[in-house]
Amino acid sequence: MKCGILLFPGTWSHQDFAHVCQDVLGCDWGYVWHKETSLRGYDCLILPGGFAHGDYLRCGAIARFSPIMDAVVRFAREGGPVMGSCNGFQILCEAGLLPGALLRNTSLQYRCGWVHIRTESLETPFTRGLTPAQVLKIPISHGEGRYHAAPETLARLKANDQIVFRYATPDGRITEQANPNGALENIAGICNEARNVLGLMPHPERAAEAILGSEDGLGLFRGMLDASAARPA
Amino acid sequence: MLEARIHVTLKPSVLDPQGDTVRSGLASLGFTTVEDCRIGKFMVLRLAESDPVRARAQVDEMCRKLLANPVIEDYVFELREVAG
Amino acid sequence: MLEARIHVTLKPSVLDPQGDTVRSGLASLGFTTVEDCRIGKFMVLRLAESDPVRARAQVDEMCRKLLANPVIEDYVFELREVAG
Amino acid sequence: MREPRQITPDLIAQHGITPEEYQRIREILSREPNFTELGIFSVMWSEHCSYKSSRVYLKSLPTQGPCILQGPGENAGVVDIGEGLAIVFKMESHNHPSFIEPHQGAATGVGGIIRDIFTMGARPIALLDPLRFGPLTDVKSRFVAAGVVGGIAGYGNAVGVPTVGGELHVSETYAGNPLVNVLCLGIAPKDRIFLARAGGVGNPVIYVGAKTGRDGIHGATMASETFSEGSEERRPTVQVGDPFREKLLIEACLELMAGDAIVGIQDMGAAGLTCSTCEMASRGGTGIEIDLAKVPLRETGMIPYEVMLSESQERMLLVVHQGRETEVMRIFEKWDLDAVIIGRVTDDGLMRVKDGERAVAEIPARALAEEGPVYHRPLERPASQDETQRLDPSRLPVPRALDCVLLDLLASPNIACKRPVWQQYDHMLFCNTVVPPGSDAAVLRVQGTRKGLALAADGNGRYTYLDPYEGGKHAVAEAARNVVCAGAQPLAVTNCLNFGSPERPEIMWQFAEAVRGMADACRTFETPVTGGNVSFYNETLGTPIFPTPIIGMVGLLDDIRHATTQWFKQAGDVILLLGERHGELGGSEYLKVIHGLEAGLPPRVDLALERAVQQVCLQAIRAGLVGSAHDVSDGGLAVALAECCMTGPGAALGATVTLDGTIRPDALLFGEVASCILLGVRPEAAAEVQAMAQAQGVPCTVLGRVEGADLTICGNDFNLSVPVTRLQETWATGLSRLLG
Ligand SMILES: Nc1ncnc2c1ncn2[C@@H]1O[C@H](COP(=O)(O)OP(=O)(O)O)[C@@H](O)[C@H]1O
Ligand SMILES: [Mg+2]
Repeated sequence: MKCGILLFPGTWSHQDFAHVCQDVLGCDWGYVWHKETSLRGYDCLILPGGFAHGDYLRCGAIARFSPIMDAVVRFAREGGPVMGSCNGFQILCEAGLLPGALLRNTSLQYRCGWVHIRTESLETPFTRGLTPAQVLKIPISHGEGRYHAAPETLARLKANDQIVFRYATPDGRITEQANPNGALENIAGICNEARNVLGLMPHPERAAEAILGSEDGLGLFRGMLDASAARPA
Repeated sequence: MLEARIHVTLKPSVLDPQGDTVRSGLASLGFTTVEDCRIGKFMVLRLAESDPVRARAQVDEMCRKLLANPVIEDYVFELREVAG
Repeated sequence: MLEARIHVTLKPSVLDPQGDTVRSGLASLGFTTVEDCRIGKFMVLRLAESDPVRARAQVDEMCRKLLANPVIEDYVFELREVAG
Repeated sequence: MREPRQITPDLIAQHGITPEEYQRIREILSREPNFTELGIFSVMWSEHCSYKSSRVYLKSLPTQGPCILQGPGENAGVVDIGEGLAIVFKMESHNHPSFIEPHQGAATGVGGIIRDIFTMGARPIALLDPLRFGPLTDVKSRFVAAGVVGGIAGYGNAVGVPTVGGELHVSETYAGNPLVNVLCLGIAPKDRIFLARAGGVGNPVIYVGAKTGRDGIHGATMASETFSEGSEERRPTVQVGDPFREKLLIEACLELMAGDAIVGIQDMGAAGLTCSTCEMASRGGTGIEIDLAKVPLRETGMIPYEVMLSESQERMLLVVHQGRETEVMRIFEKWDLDAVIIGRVTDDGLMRVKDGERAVAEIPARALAEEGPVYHRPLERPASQDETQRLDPSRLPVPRALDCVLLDLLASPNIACKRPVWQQYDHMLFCNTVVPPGSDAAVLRVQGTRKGLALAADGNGRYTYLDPYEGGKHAVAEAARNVVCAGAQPLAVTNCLNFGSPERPEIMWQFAEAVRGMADACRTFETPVTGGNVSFYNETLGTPIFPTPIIGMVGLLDDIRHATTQWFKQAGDVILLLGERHGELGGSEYLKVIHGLEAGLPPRVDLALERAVQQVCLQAIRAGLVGSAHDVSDGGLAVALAECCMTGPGAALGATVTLDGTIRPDALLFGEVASCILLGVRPEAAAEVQAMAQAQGVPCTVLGRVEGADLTICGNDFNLSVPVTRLQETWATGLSRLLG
């Protein structure tokens, strides 16, 4: 079983995901350069954080046209687990694999630090191993993480239980104070209707070792790996 | 040679914190008549294309595909002739 | 009520990394006729002011003081009458 | 730009070249220089590039040590940290550009120092940003501060190098001349360090990266001039940073460096193509010939003078082995970077510049790069120095409400929580950050080993103004102390020396004294200087800034588990003070904030005691006896205690402390001292730590205990008690209220 870590020009979290795969989880992984066109041999995909193409114009806007993205769309359609974190989430939205868009933080400033997110749905391969409403301590690092969706889209997200994470207080309350970027209804992460594509602003790879302050992100990796192992070859 | 002047603006329903901040910045400088401020993008493209019909179709496609995000933005553009 | 439409652009000699990157992004999408791309800001201000002369002076001052950075940017604007 | 036909005395003077220097140029060339050559000499011999006023003093700094692989002279210093790894680090200033355009000036400063690091083959993994601004109550200073912080965030975050620490101090002295210093640290296999040397006659010279525009022409000479009323008009095109292209350069260069095609490599920083070409030739003992017609240009009509002097960002110059061109080009193509062969290495020692077939400059590279003027400028202790140092505390009333004083100090931007700044910086990328900003030093783990690195930047302009020698010592001592408090052995330093005009004897005196202090301290701590930067001419309208030497210190933890933070860990812990209290008020933040005075003598650093205090602290940490360690600095003992109580990520803890002695209360509480560290230890460990201290002859006093919800400090004739939540609220919002 092998995890593909996408690499766009300007991506920077790929090394951290590779580190977690290799040194923490001991799973097989490989980088996938954006100019490639095939994902053969990969069982799950990670779109890491960074500033693909400088995030010029809009975050993820140029990256979504990378040659590899056709293969990513196919991989997702076929049910392969795909996790986009931070810039990866933005790319998935721009590519239409996830609904909505990510806009500039209300503070107009970049924000890096620890936040808490509450698990809103266990019905995804990534969150299956978590407990209902489990609160995760996890870092964010972004300037444009304010989730936005039109009212119809939001209604659909709710109806389909596609909201996966919300920013919360450490004890799991959804408050304005706990919202670091002004995201609509504190949304920190969502999945697609088929539930195999997850996008979230926080960085699970930075919450995978006790020495760095939290291991709460590991569950997402484990869920993804389990789901990949269970897929027909 | 043609030049495309493209305006990309946030849809009215989308919050514009930058515009709000500029408005309050202006107010604190004493410009209290400003009731609203919205900030968008202004792009100028020079095209090696002389046929305005073809150019129009191209620019429209660029906007739809890349330059604007229909989930949050609207766009308009105009073409004009410029010296090569 | 008056509306000011302000264009703030980078001075021609100033590097525009964003514009350059968008140009090469467009090229890789097949839009190879785009020879140059510059990206600036487009601001729309609504003013509680009916006198165009006063409004013009005010907006010009706003641009100089806050809306444009004279070290790297130029600005132009126009006023128009809108419904209150 | 049009090329003037004749080299007139006026033109020479406009280039900041003295008649004597011009004479020297004629001797080197054995003829008159042409306009392009005049420009080339003017940038290379500017203060910024040639260190002509500072060189004689910098020589006195210790630069050797067992772990130093590369001292000053290359793009950055290199230090062996064992297990086959080396760290590469350096600090640079970008003060002048940041005043003219705060956002872009700071951004390009970050870009520049990052290039210095990866040029040497190291992956940049951390930035620190010591900053100085005017009072943030002033609109202009607020604008500058917000722009600078935004620029550092904008560039550092996008390029993907975490900013893990820094400093922010405000004072009237920086209102017209802010300081933006940036330190970058990288890591590399120790046997894969690359140098900026040309070699191998016939080898191709390759230009990589952004196209050349008219950006920052005369940036180097501008950094060697003071601000005057007219300087806003004479501005060159402001450089705009492109972190995205820089990121591509980092990845492409490091990919190329994994192989062996490169002979030498250098970034194009100040003085751009000129500097990189002649320095690479000079260091390699070769010549270089380049053809400007091949240089990728962004603007039309650029003359050779402009191309040679342009400071466009995100460009690199490489010499590679002949025959390896295709493989080199393939890597740059993969990363969508323009790379062009613009010349060859020659054996005649000349920097020869052609524009197509036409020769435009021909200068002996070594003479240009290494044999610039060296000045022994006059120096003189200012007559006013005695007056400045005079302070009669008996004329200062002791404030009645000491709790209010403490709160005022905690709200002062120099002491208040810097989170409003560092939360705008990615400080966690690379999964190394074991201690993030907010403690005495940042601690990064070194992946693949058990080791860690501690990083701190320190400098006190006020101390240095009051006593330049002590100020120089302080910067080193405090940086070392901060690194020690984090559990690390101080290893080596870099520095940025920010001063006024060297043409003033009193500034040269400040400079010489500060360097002497730094040198003495570096010798004591056995922390050699691996490189740095001198920024002179920090003046506005004839008023120089406080002399501000900043030290960037790197420390090594053999075991990352020793990483220690400054905040108390649990109720019941015993609070120990290592070192001696003096109770002097000179140069303190208290004097400034409460009495509006910047006067007196700063606390004297007893280097032997300082070293002993640090050794005890480190020994106790390594023995696993220490819960928290925090040095006493700005704001004195009371502020340091408050910081121990409230700066941690968890719930704040109270403390009860008794201070005896007859020193007046304000001096006891808020007087600043050197060589003092507060430790929080388990009760059963206290005796052992005290024994360690005694063995080293270091005073160690039990001050009190971690307990309750208030910070209570009792003296002979005072009793100060404030709820810690109140302290925390004041401290946490002190800066955000100003920065917005
Ligand atoms: N400009 C800045 N950028 C990043 N971190 C900063 C900045 N200024 C201060 N910090 C961080 O805030 C903390 C407190 O800084 P400071 O009060 O200067 O510490 P100290 O007195 O121990 O040197 C440190 O961890 C420091 O790295
Ligand atoms: Mg300290």
